Amino acid sequence: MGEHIVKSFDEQLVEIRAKISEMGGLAEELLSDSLKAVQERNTEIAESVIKRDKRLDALEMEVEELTTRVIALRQPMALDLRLVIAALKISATIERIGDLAKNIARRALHLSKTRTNSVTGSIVRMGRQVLGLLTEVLDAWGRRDVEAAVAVWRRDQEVDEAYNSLFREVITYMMEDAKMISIGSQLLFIAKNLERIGDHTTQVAEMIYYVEEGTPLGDDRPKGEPSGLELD
Amino acid sequence: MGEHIVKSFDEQLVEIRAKISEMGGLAEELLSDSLKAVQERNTEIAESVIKRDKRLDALEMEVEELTTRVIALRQPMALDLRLVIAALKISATIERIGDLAKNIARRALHLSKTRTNSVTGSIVRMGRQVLGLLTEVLDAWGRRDVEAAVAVWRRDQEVDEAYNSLFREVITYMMEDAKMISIGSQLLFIAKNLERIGDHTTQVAEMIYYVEEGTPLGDDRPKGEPSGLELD
Amino acid sequence: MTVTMEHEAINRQPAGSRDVKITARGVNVRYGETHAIKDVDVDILDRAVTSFIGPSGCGKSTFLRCLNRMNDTIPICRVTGEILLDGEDIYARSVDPALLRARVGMVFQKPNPFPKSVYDNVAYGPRIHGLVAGRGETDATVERALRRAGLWEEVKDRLHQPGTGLSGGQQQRLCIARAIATEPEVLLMDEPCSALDPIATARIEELIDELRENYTIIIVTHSMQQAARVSQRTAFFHLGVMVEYGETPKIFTNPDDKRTQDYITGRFG
Amino acid sequence: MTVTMEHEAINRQPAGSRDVKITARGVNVRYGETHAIKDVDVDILDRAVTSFIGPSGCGKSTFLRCLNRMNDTIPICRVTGEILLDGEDIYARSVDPALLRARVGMVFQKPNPFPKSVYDNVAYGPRIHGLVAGRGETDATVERALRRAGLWEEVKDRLHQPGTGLSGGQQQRLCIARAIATEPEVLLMDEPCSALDPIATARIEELIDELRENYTIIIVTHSMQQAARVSQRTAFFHLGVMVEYGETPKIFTNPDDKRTQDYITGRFG
Amino acid sequence: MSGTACPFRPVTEFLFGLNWEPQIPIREGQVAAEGAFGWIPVLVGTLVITAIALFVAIPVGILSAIYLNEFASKRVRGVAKPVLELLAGVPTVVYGFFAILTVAPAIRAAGTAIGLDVSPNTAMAAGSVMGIMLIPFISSFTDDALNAVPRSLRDGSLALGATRGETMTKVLFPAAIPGIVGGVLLAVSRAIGETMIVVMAAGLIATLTVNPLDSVTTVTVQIVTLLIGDTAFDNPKTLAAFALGLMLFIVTLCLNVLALGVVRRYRELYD
Amino acid sequence: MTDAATDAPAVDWSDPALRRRLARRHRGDMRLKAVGVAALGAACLMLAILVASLVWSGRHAFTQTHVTLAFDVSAEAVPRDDPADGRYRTIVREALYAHFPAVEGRSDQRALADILSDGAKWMLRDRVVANPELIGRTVELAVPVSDPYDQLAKGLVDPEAAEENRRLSDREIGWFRQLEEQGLISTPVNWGLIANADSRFPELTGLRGALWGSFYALLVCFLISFPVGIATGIYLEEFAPKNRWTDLIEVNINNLAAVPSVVFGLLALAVFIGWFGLPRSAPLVGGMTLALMTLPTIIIATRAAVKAVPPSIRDAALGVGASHHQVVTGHVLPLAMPGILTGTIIGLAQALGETAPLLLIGMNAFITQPPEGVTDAATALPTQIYIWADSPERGFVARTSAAICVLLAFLVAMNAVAIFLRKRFERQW
Ligand SMILES: Nc1ncnc2c1ncn2[C@@H]1O[C@H](COP(=O)(O)OP(=O)(O)OP(=O)(O)O)[C@@H](O)[C@H]1O
Ligand SMILES: Nc1ncnc2c1ncn2[C@@H]1O[C@H](COP(=O)(O)OP(=O)(O)OP(=O)(O)O)[C@@H](O)[C@H]1O
Ligand SMILES: [Mg+2]
Ligand SMILES: [Mg+2]
Ligand SMILES: O=P([O-])([O-])[O-]
Repeated sequence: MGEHIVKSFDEQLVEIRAKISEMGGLAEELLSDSLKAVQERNTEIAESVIKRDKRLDALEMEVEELTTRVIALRQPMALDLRLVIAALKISATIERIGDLAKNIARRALHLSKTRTNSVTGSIVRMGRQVLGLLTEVLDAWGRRDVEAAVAVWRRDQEVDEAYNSLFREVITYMMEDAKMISIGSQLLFIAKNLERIGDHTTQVAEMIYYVEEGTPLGDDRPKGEPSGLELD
Repeated sequence: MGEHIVKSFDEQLVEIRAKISEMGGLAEELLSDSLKAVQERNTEIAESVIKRDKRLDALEMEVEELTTRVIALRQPMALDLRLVIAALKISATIERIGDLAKNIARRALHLSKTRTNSVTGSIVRMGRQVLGLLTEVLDAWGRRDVEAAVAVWRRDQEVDEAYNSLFREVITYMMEDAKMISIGSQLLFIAKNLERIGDHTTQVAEMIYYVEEGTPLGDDRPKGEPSGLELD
Repeated sequence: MTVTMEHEAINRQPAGSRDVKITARGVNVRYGETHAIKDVDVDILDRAVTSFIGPSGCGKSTFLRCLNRMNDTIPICRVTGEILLDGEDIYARSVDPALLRARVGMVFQKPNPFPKSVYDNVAYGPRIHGLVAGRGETDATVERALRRAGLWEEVKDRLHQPGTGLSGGQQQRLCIARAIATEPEVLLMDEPCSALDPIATARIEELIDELRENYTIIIVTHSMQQAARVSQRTAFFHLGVMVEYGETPKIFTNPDDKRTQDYITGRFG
Repeated sequence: MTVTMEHEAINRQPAGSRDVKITARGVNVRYGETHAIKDVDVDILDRAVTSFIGPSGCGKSTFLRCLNRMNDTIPICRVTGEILLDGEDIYARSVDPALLRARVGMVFQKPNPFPKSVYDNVAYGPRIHGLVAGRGETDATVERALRRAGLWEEVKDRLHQPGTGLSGGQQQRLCIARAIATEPEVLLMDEPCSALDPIATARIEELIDELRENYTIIIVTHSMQQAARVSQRTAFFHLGVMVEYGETPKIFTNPDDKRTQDYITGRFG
Repeated sequence: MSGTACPFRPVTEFLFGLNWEPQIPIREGQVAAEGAFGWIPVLVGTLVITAIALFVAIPVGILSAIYLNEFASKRVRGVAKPVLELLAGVPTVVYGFFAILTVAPAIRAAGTAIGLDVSPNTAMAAGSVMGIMLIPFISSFTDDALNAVPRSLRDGSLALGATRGETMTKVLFPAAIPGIVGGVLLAVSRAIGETMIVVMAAGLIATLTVNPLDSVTTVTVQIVTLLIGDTAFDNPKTLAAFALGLMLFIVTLCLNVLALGVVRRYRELYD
Repeated sequence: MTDAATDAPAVDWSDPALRRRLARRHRGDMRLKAVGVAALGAACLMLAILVASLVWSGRHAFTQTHVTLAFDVSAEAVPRDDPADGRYRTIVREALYAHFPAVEGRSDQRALADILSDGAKWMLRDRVVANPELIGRTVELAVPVSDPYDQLAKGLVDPEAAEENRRLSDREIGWFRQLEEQGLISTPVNWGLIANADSRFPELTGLRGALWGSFYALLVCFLISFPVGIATGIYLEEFAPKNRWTDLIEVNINNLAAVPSVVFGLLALAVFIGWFGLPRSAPLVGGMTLALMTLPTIIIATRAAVKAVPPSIRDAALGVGASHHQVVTGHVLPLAMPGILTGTIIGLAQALGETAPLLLIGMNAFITQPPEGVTDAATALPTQIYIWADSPERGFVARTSAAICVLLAFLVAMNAVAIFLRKRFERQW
């Protein structure tokens, strides 16, 4: 795509892209840190995640303001317009991802009082999986790489499956030991949050596709039946 | 606010507002029905909710398309621009509310195999509360009533509190009877979903404020510490 | 074929139908050496607004002026290819430019009311074509045209004062009324708002939007925003070639051709 | 006090400072009976682009032309109130309009190069003000001005062909170069793009954006979009009153005054 | 001044007197043939010739201008315009000689052919030649007036399906009329003030008639004939001449002021 | 905004009535065009006739019939010490008689002598004075014949007409034929028309004096009107305050342009000659009078040209800080100059053709010497034409036409220059 005759317009678009990437990077950090917090039962890390989420909210506000301004002052058309709209939605999504990571961190705080257990492992594994997706989708955004985005969009299915098995695991685990119930419930929510994050990454993927191709990516995404309802 | 010299522009803006209201109305239905499904262990209702959510997703696409078109073809400024941006975000939010309602309905399907229990009552009560908020915020949108919106925004706190107590109730309930664990977990998620819906209503309220006042409604919302973490 | 038959033929038209009104095939226009329009094919929809956009000198006006044969008044201008109005070639020898122009009205960049009264301005067309007989009929025609042009309320008390005394925006609407008065089927507008301020412009755009119900409107404009606002279809011209033609929203949100994209997003040269 | 002293005085200015460059207080302009500008107070920021918008006839041009005393050339025009450039009243008896206009350059709606060569167009100002001595110096000045105006590459091979031979957009940039050549501190532009097509317009807007670093720029425009694109500050005029003045993004996303809101959102009358 | 009483006749006689016989006392005190100085017949003669001139010039001038302005091809215009300018540049003395050399004999021949008796220096000859002289004058004024009408009006009319003729007669010409009227008025004042043609082709005897075939005299003729040759400034001939000159000046002045006023106001219409 | 458009009956363009009307409209067009052509044709025809009749009747003046005789310049007839004072009259007559030994008697000889122009003896004298060696030899010289014989040679005298209403008797015609048979008659180009000054004898008259007179008059006219005109025009257009005084002046100037030329003559007569006591018939006075008439033309041309300079240029210059006089001298004047020059030339062309005022100030005197300066009495081209047109001799008719052709030649030249200037510099803004 060539440059605009008016460079400052390019600059603003670049700034938007950059802010989105920044948000993405931060979200990745938060997620991986929150996972570490869960794994190592580490309260400081958890605390820091919770604090840093503020920054993410601030960034979202900035992007929103920036996009509004670009629309008001530049009357973007076609490609540019799609980019701006997408930025608006992606920023909201990433902000959500941040919230979810924060929420995981919170729950990590409480887990910290307990000692680790078998489930933790599989949770972290699922977490890594989600984190991987997130990283990929953000790279795709940076590289404006539609294929990569679509790939991520398809692979979210795996996350759903992982979630289901994890769900079953946690339930049985709680049944085995009634004292584990409250902890288990925390773990359940953590798993749920990770599943949500997976969903959100797909939304980002869809947006990338929309920006570059100009048409929405069909709604026929392969979904694993979510939130494990298939027992007894 | 006076009319535009170009009426077709007014018509488009009115159409956007209308679509949002339609989405809102539908979301309300879905929520209340899903609650009914939970209360009466009624599978048909649950099924219908799950089906109707599709319509909501479709509506969101429509709003997104409509707003993009208005921005591209009308270059809205000031008030009009804010309305369009807000519509874009609100539609996404309401779509989420729909998803959550659908999710409740799903879980209701599974509960249906079980007989009702004490907890159900308090869940439905919380549901009604959230539903009330949703209705109010949508009225506020229709009436462009900033005060009402702000009121809703404040009252979300109550929902958080209700959620916490409910959380505690479910946990104890599960502890009493290990066979209830899987059902309990479903109930937990339902409660969590309701809490999320509450959050989303506040987002709608914030948007209403933004459209009319032009400034974002500060981030200093009174929050009840969410997702009951205060037990062990 | 005799002239009369010819014209009965032209008048055969699916009234009120929403289909193609004007068809151009392989149209080329040359001004002496300059090749201003190159092989343009286009189908203009009936009862819709079609806008022509493009950098200046790309041939928008030239092509527009082919559609009512205004180019005939420029000696060095040569038009080839065929242009069909309701399926009849308007460049056929049997077609009389005078009648054609009564059926294909035109509004110009600069408001150009005649230095006559508002009334006489509007009555001019119907009178020369003998569409009105007698005072009463003329009055009715004039009022109808002025109402359609949304000017009646503003001028009904000053019908017999000079049209040149009106404000720029009113003058332009008067010119539109004048063009409407001969009951044309098509209205050509060459940058009708470029001499007006935003408010007057908005008025005209509103008017165009209403006229759409009864007329096929083609508007040349330099303002992409305006094209986006008023038209259902948009054609993008570049160096005399019609690069892209399609639904306006499509053109402005997701054009197919790179040049179009570059132009509307302001990435050129 | 003698003129020279006066001008030393005027030239005292906080170089490179980002603060107020022009201050207007209680400015009123009358053309005979018509009261074109009513009690306008405004502070124009240094090294920023300020745009004046408003319906036509609201007094934008009139006020702009007060800032370099171009209104002196209209006999019936009377200006009251005070206008300070770097704190000096430009309507003081001791201020020579010619010198003032060298310091407050102006670009007009229609490109108006002199019927001379490109070179002589640009060299004209420096020559009459004796800012250049000798060929070499002139060449340097001309090149610098043309470069700043982003025209050098396009015309460096045809410096001695007539400036009127350039395209509309180039002509307008030539006029900007001509204005720049006298090293003014302020540039006034009265609808500099209204005669140009979107591409040429974008070029000029880009140029304005670059010039901002070195000049205080005030631009009158009919296109709100343009005002939004190029300016940091925007003033909205209505019926000779300056209704609102503030940060451009603020004006276009959330204006304070209802009239402003109505105007920029296209709700008027 | 020397004893004659002539300079002190009542002004009324000059203004309303019906005969003009400015013979001069040959010698001091020869009261016999004392000139009569009533300018009416002279004025009438002037008007007759002017009328004839306009009768020739207005239609030809305006029509040719219309043709050149709307219908003529570039080449025709390229030829015709210089021709008209040439016609305009021809000195009046030439027209005068043309009148006596060619036109007067022709008219005379024609007259006798159809059994009319035409006086040798008939008003017809002077008038029609003066008309020829005024053709380019009027046509160029008409052309200017038509060109002053903005081109956009022409387009506007054509775009409504008017033919070129209709555009001309219904839009352009009406819009140009004020300018044309101004031109005609100037032409009139010029015809009245025109000297050489009449001096050479019109008569010297002031007869009170409106018959274009008779010989009439004009103000300018009288001025010239009275003043040619060395004449002292105090004799009645000279004074009568100056009186005529004054009247001539006043009349033409009024016409000019009127004409210029019309033209100016009309110009402002489109500027 | 608009009311519910009460739908109109769609027009049926194929309605035969409409078609007929259309045909009628086109016929109307053709008619208008036809009359236009006719009018234009008429105008051109007039010019054609005018030029044709003048050239036709003038053609004879461009040649002059000469008879070549051998003159015996004997030493006793012409004293060597003072050749100018010789008895050339007899020499010339003798030369002619030599060819007609048969003619006897004083009266017949006098009649015979009338064949030769009066100028013949002067020509011979000038020749001899120019080189005295000729004295004592016989000189071959072609001398003009007198007007009647010139007419005869050019076939304007009809020998069949009744003798009494001919200017030449059969006998005289016989003599002339005799000379022709002897091959002594020739009709070379008549350079005298340009070279000679005025004279009572058609065969001798020329325009020399008139040309010089017109030249001096135009010179004076130009020197006065050009600078004053431009200065006034510029002042009025650029510097004069817009008040009722300047309005008044403006109106006056515009009227001056349309005041009859004869009135200017009266003015000049009263003021220049009556009060200032300047010499009558002098090119100086003529020039001043013409200047009065040219001035408004130049002023108006100047103002028009200055007005035509687009205000945008003015703004541009002011915008970069040019002072008012810099704008005028640096931009307005240069751009206006072509227009001003065109106007001036046209003004001078008019002045060259002006007659009436010159008549009134007496530039129609009979003067046989070209003027030496602007104060000498002189005629001008147009007045010369007027004089000749009044002269009775047949020969003057051709001479007048010829003079007119010369005048027209000058005018065409000047207008051509003006048109060229206009074409060359006309600029579209
Ligand atoms: N009357 C004419 N004679 C010669 N060439 C012409 C004439 N009119 C237009 N052209 C040429 O034809 C080409 C197209 O002109 P046209 O006016 O159609 O462009 P346009 O798109 O309307 O430009 P703008 O947007 O500035 O009106 C240009 O190159 C122009 O130079
Ligand atoms: N030279 C003048 N003489 C008299 N009145 C004038 C003159 N110039 C402007 N005016 C009046 O002053 C008012 C303001 O004119 P001005 O040109 O400043 O408005 P504007 O905002 O520039 O309009 P536009 O946007 O059309 O240029 C108008 O009412 C106009 O009629
Ligand atoms: Mg055009
Ligand atoms: Mg202006
Ligand atoms: O915001 P959500 O996590 O409920 O999608």
